[in-house]
Amino acid sequence: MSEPMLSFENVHTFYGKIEALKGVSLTVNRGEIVTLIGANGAGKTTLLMTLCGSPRAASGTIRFEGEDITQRETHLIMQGGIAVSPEGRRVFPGLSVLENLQMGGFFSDAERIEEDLERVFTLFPRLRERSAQRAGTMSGGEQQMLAIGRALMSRPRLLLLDEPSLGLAPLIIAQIFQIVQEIRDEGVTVFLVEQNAHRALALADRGYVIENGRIVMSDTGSALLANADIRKAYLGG
Amino acid sequence: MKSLKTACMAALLTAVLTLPLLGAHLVVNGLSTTLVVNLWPVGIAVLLVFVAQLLDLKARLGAITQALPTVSLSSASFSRHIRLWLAVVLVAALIFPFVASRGAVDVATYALTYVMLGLGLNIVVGFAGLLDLGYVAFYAVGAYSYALLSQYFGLSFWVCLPIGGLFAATFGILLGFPVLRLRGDYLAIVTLGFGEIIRLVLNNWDSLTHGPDGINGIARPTVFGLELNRRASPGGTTLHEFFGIPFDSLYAVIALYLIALLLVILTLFIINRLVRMPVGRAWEALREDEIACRSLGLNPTLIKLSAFALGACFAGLAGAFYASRLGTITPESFTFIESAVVLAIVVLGGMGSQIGVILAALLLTVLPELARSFSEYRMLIFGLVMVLMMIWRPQGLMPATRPRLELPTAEEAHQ
Amino acid sequence: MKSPLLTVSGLQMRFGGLLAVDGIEFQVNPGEIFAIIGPNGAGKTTVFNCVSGFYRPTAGEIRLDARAITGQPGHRIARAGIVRTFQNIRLFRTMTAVENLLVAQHAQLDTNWFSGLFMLPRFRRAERDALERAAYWLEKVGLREYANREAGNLAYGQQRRLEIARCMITQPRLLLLDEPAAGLNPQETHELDLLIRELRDQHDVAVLLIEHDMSLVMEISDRILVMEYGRPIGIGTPAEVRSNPRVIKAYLGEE
Amino acid sequence: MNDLLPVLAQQVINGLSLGSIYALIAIGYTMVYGIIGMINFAHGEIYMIGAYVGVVTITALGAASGAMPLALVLSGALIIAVVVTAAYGWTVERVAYRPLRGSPRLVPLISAIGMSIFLQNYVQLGQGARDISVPPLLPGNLFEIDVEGFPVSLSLTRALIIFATLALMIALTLYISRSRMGRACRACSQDMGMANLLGIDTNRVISFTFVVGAILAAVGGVLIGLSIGKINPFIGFVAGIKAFTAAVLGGIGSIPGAMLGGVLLGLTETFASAFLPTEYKDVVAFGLLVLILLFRPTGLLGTPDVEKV
Amino acid sequence: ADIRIAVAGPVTGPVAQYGDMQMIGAEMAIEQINAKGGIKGDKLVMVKMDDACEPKQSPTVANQVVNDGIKFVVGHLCSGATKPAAKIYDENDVLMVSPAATNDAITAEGFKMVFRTIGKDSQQGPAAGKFIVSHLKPKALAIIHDKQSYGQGIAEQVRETAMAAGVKPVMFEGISKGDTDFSALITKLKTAGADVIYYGGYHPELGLLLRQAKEQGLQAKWMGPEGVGNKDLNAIAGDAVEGLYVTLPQDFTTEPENAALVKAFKDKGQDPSGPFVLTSYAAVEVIADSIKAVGADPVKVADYMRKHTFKTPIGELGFTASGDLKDFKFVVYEWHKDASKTAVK
Ligand SMILES: Nc1ncnc2c1ncn2[C@@H]1O[C@H](COP(=O)(O)OP(=O)(O)OP(=O)(O)O)[C@@H](O)[C@H]1O
Ligand SMILES: Nc1ncnc2c1ncn2[C@@H]1O[C@H](COP(=O)(O)OP(=O)(O)OP(=O)(O)O)[C@@H](O)[C@H]1O
Ligand SMILES: CC(C)C[C@H](N)C(=O)O
Ligand SMILES: [Mg+2]
Ligand SMILES: [Mg+2]
Repeated sequence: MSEPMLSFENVHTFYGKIEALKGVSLTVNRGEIVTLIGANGAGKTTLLMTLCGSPRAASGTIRFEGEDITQRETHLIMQGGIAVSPEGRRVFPGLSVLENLQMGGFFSDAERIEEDLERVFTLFPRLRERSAQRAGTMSGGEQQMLAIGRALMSRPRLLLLDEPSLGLAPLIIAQIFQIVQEIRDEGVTVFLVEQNAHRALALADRGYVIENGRIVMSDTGSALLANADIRKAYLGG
Repeated sequence: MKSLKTACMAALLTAVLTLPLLGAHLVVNGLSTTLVVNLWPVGIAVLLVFVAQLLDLKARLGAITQALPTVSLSSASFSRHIRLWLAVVLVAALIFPFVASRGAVDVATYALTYVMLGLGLNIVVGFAGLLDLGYVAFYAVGAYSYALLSQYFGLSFWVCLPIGGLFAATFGILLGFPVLRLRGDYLAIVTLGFGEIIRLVLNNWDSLTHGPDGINGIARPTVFGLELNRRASPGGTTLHEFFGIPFDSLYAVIALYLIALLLVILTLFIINRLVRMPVGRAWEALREDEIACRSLGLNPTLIKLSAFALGACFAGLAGAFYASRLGTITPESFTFIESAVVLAIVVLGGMGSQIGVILAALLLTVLPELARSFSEYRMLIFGLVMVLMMIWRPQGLMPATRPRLELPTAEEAHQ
Repeated sequence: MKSPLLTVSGLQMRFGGLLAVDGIEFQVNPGEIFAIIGPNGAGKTTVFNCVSGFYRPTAGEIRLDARAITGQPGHRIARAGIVRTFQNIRLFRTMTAVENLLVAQHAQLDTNWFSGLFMLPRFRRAERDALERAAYWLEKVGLREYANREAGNLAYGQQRRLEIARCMITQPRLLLLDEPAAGLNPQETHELDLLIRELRDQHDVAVLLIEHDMSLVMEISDRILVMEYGRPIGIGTPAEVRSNPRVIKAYLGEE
Repeated sequence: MNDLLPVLAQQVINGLSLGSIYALIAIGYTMVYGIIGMINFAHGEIYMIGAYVGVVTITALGAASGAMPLALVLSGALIIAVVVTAAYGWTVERVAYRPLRGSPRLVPLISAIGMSIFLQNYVQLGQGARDISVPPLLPGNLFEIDVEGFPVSLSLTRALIIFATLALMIALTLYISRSRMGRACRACSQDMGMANLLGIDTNRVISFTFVVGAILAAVGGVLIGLSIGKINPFIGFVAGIKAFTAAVLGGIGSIPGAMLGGVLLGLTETFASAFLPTEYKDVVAFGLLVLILLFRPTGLLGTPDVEKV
Repeated sequence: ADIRIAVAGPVTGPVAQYGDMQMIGAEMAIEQINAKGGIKGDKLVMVKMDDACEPKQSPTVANQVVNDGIKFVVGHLCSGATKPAAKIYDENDVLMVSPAATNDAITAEGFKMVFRTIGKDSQQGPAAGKFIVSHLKPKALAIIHDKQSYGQGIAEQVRETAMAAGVKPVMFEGISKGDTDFSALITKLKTAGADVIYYGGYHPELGLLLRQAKEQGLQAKWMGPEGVGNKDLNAIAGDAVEGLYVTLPQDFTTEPENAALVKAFKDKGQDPSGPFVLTSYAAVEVIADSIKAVGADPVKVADYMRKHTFKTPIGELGFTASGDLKDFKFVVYEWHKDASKTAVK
């Protein structure tokens, strides 16, 4: 439970001249659920995507399973056992739901794809119902389910979720958090960016708070949840 | 030693690329075609690439250009003195034809035509974001309407100029109406197709347009009613007769330059006002997000159409001027490559930026003229420059800064 | 009771074999905040798209006051007084906040080219008024100091508010908000709540709202329509809806 | 009425062979567009280069041995043309487009136009601006049937064009639908960044696309050299515009669409020449394009792009 | 001072071969004149200009000539390109002598400064037309042209002559310059049963027509004007050219008094037999002789040219008021697959 799987050391990231990450350091241990919370524009998505290599960190080191991946090309990083459900969902709009999921398992063989499909369809029955529909015409929430399902298809060791609850109905949100827990129980490490800080912190082993491109606090999920400042700033009092 | 390996690979690739095309020269020799092998150019190319790769020249050059101070014309001090600058440029432009050589004035007139075209297309592509690859069609419409009206009805340039613009605008509307609902690149190809259709019709409708030979002997503009020709037309007076000076065709060249300048100034004035008007904002908004526009009650078709027609109108004016300047037009003057060059002007200038467009137009027309003495390499360099410029400045020479209506911030407002 | 502002009756929208919306009926009264909720894919956004003219419904009728607007193009409907926000924010990202608001006033402005080209007084006056209105609305949504910033560079919550201001400046009678609280944190959601109420109270606009954030919906709405699989499964006040077993089962889940 | 049949048959043959070349080139446009959303204006020049390399090799092989069997010369020319042209396709992307990844949409377009002008003049520099003639190497007909006094014939070169196109098309369609690379192409064409996030090497996919497009264009170029017998540095331009039109007609982004569009365009041109004054054939062809787009805004086989709001 | 002569013609483009002919002819004349001491000590200098045979480019070239202050032009070649250029030269007092442009309209506008050292299509066309009617005796005559002033102009001349003789063409149709696939047109010709086909235009298109006609087994006799009689035709069409008829200026290279000149060309490895080599030579000679007589003022030169006759390799030349030759002969040749030609009686 304490072997670091992922670590950021003093990472800086820029968009042109805008410095979006100003020296971020954090670690995620194998088998943990770690959540990152912060206000709009704080740099949560940037942090997540910097890990994926797009945008690339300007300085600092990112290690995954002991290897320095800071300068590694995106596709190589992702082939190393990481999957992401990105901000804005980014389903392939012209492909069917089924094809989207198959793309998630791009490097799997046919048999494994079948198995994984079955698992995703069980998690999200709506996707099975609509497996032939073009993803671009799915409703917002349906697309969110698809994006998460697609990420699961590659059997990642580290799963990155960027605001998975965005636009989902309350029942589904509960379900998503349920799933995250299950996935962790299967041994997958989860790094979760959430606006829905309540739920995220309740679920997470540990949490980081990002403000203006800097990590300003980190603690166990429950401790953060109890913290008065946090409650005030992110949990609506 | 990674760089040595890549350099070797690059050199090998260069050899493969150049060997059959530069190293072996096909010669049609009477009845048979033979090969003349000449490995020099291949060797040179391979060597150049090898060295460049080994020294990582690209990165070094990149570093150098990075280090160069970038002259930012859009800087605050510049915009503050913009009126002064404009006056200086204008005066210079007015003096120019009287001090420069005849050839230079000719080239400048030619360049001004492209400035007009660039400014016109800039409305369509730069402001409204509609990719028009058949812009030259409107140029052709303007040119042919003047040529035909003057030929068949003897109408004068000054009458035909607005008519040419109007005709072109009408064509713009006729074309635009059905096709403007097409998205992005489909619009591009339809406009390209339309441009080709216009050219082909001009080429084939011999009885009206004289086919591929085009129309010759198109009348020059008159200056306050005076003709610029050597011999007066029936009932007309020529400039030199009027002033009792000997004929010199230089007068015509200067007059044409001044007319072109006038047209460019007019164009600039109109466009500058338009972008500050609601319609100018609507163009930009439409370029950004058509769906949002609709949701706010803007009628996209109408707004697009206005941009399209206006752009076409300026092309028409430029066309009429072009016809009268050269005295000859042929359908071949209106091929796709013209559209491409004008588009390149717009993009190179920095989409939506007018000073940029003017600079780019001057660059892309004057440079090739200056390079006429390297005629073999002229277009080669032209193409290369286009590619390099895009890589060097993807945002254009002067990225667009549409005049923004500013709202004074709270503190300023209270002062 | 006043006559309803918006009347939707028998609304149906079919995509190929899929009935995305079927048999939806509701009315929005002047000054009312009316919410549509339901599971993902229930057809809420589709209803919006039909009302705002982005889709042509396959059956049913939509009336504004007594006038049928079914199937009219979006820009007409907007001019008639129904404007909307989008589930994914659609601002003019490279334009400044204030320009976003100016574009939105297009329909009210002097668009005569002649007066614009020669800067006639009429034109200047119209422009000045437009700027003033823009300033007013920026103030209202708390963005006065961001007036000259590019909209795309604003924070998410600010963008949401700007989008609402952009709608309001067209002086709509009915405002359609599609998941305005998505991506906002609880604090921001609370501010949004106050803003919507204020619009309703001071600016004489009725609001039709889609939202998954139940704390917001339950607090703010006068009435709620619940949809599932394109069909209505309940309509009523928040209290009624909250206790409706079908709604709990399909959407809310047991607390 | 009886006379019409053989004439029609002959014209269909004419149209098919013309359209096949369009189709071969159109694939390159369609694939590149499908993946990076860019009109690769230099693609016509790639085809022209294919034709030149083909002719150069044919001449070289013919000149070197004098008596090399024709089949060997032709296949040699085809292979070398394909290799060199593919290298061009790859290099052009690498040099002129890759640095522009992520720039506004029109920027690579201008770069492509610049590249097209450059390549045209580069070949002109190496090979001269004049027509190069290729003697009829494959004279003779696959068949010539006399239908009531009217000879209907299919020449060997045209037959080669039609069959080669068909074969390549089938092979490519199968490859794209079956292979992993094909799937990667589909993902990239939808959302390049996301494909990258799924672990797909998008740069390789893009290079692959350019190489495949160039290969097909090279085959087209060599075959055109054989059948028409006259090439110059400018042939790429017209052919490129036509092929691009074909690609759009069929629905840009769709490979079967490119095939359909090419053949349709070829047939249209041929029949327009046959029943109208020849000079109007291009007007009819472009007219058809405009018409089809008006009724099917995304081409014949293009999937209508819905944007869900 | 040196006297600059612009030699303007297609240096690039599909018919650049004609430009070559012009260039070697003019160059030879200039070299020989300079070798003999120039014109009263002044050397002639040749300035090559390229119009690619396009009416679009020639006005630019003409303007450049004017801008550069050059006063004498040998060229342009293609009628379409020559027409607009002629007007510019005339307006600016530049003397132009075309060694090749045959279209009648070029000299029809009453220009003062425009001349040519070749015949007109109103001589060539009827010659071809008569030959077709009397020798080829077509059952179905088809006339194709490239729609340019030269091609269409001469095609119309042929049509008129044929019609006057009672032969009505079954087809009269234009093609687009630069097209490559004519198979549909060939099928159409086959359908029309054409047995004699006249093509008005330049050789690249005719080459393809011949080649594709053979491919489709079209049996017909072909004929064309001097713009097709060129070795390059053989390179494109191969054997299919055998038996083509062409009208060409009379071949003066076989005249005994030209033997020395022909040898001079051969010594440089050049072929003087192209139809426009000696006409270009003559054009330079005429200009030089006139300058010798009246000085380098182009207006005076033009005047002088109208009033005198000149001895040139293509015979004794005299100009009419319009600038045309008083006398010029086109001859019908049969073209062979080895690019040789034989005169037809
Ligand atoms: N592509 C981009 N170009 C320029 N600036 C960007 C870009 N993407 C993000 N930014 C800026 O970087 C900062 C961090 O953005 P980021 O998207 O990481 O925030 P976030 O915490 O994910 O916010 P949200 O909760 O809204 O998703 C913001 O100020 C944003 O404006
Ligand atoms: N253009 C379309 N083509 C096909 N199906 C569509 C289209 N638009 C919507 N749908 C389907 O219609 C159903 C309703 O979609 P809609 O977007 O209205 O849902 P929603 O209620 O807004 O869901 P969410 O809360 O997730 O946004 C969904 O199942 C969706 O897949
Ligand atoms: C060079 C030529 C073939 C010229 C031709 N006689 C013409 O008038 O165009
Ligand atoms: Mg984010
Ligand atoms: Mg929705």
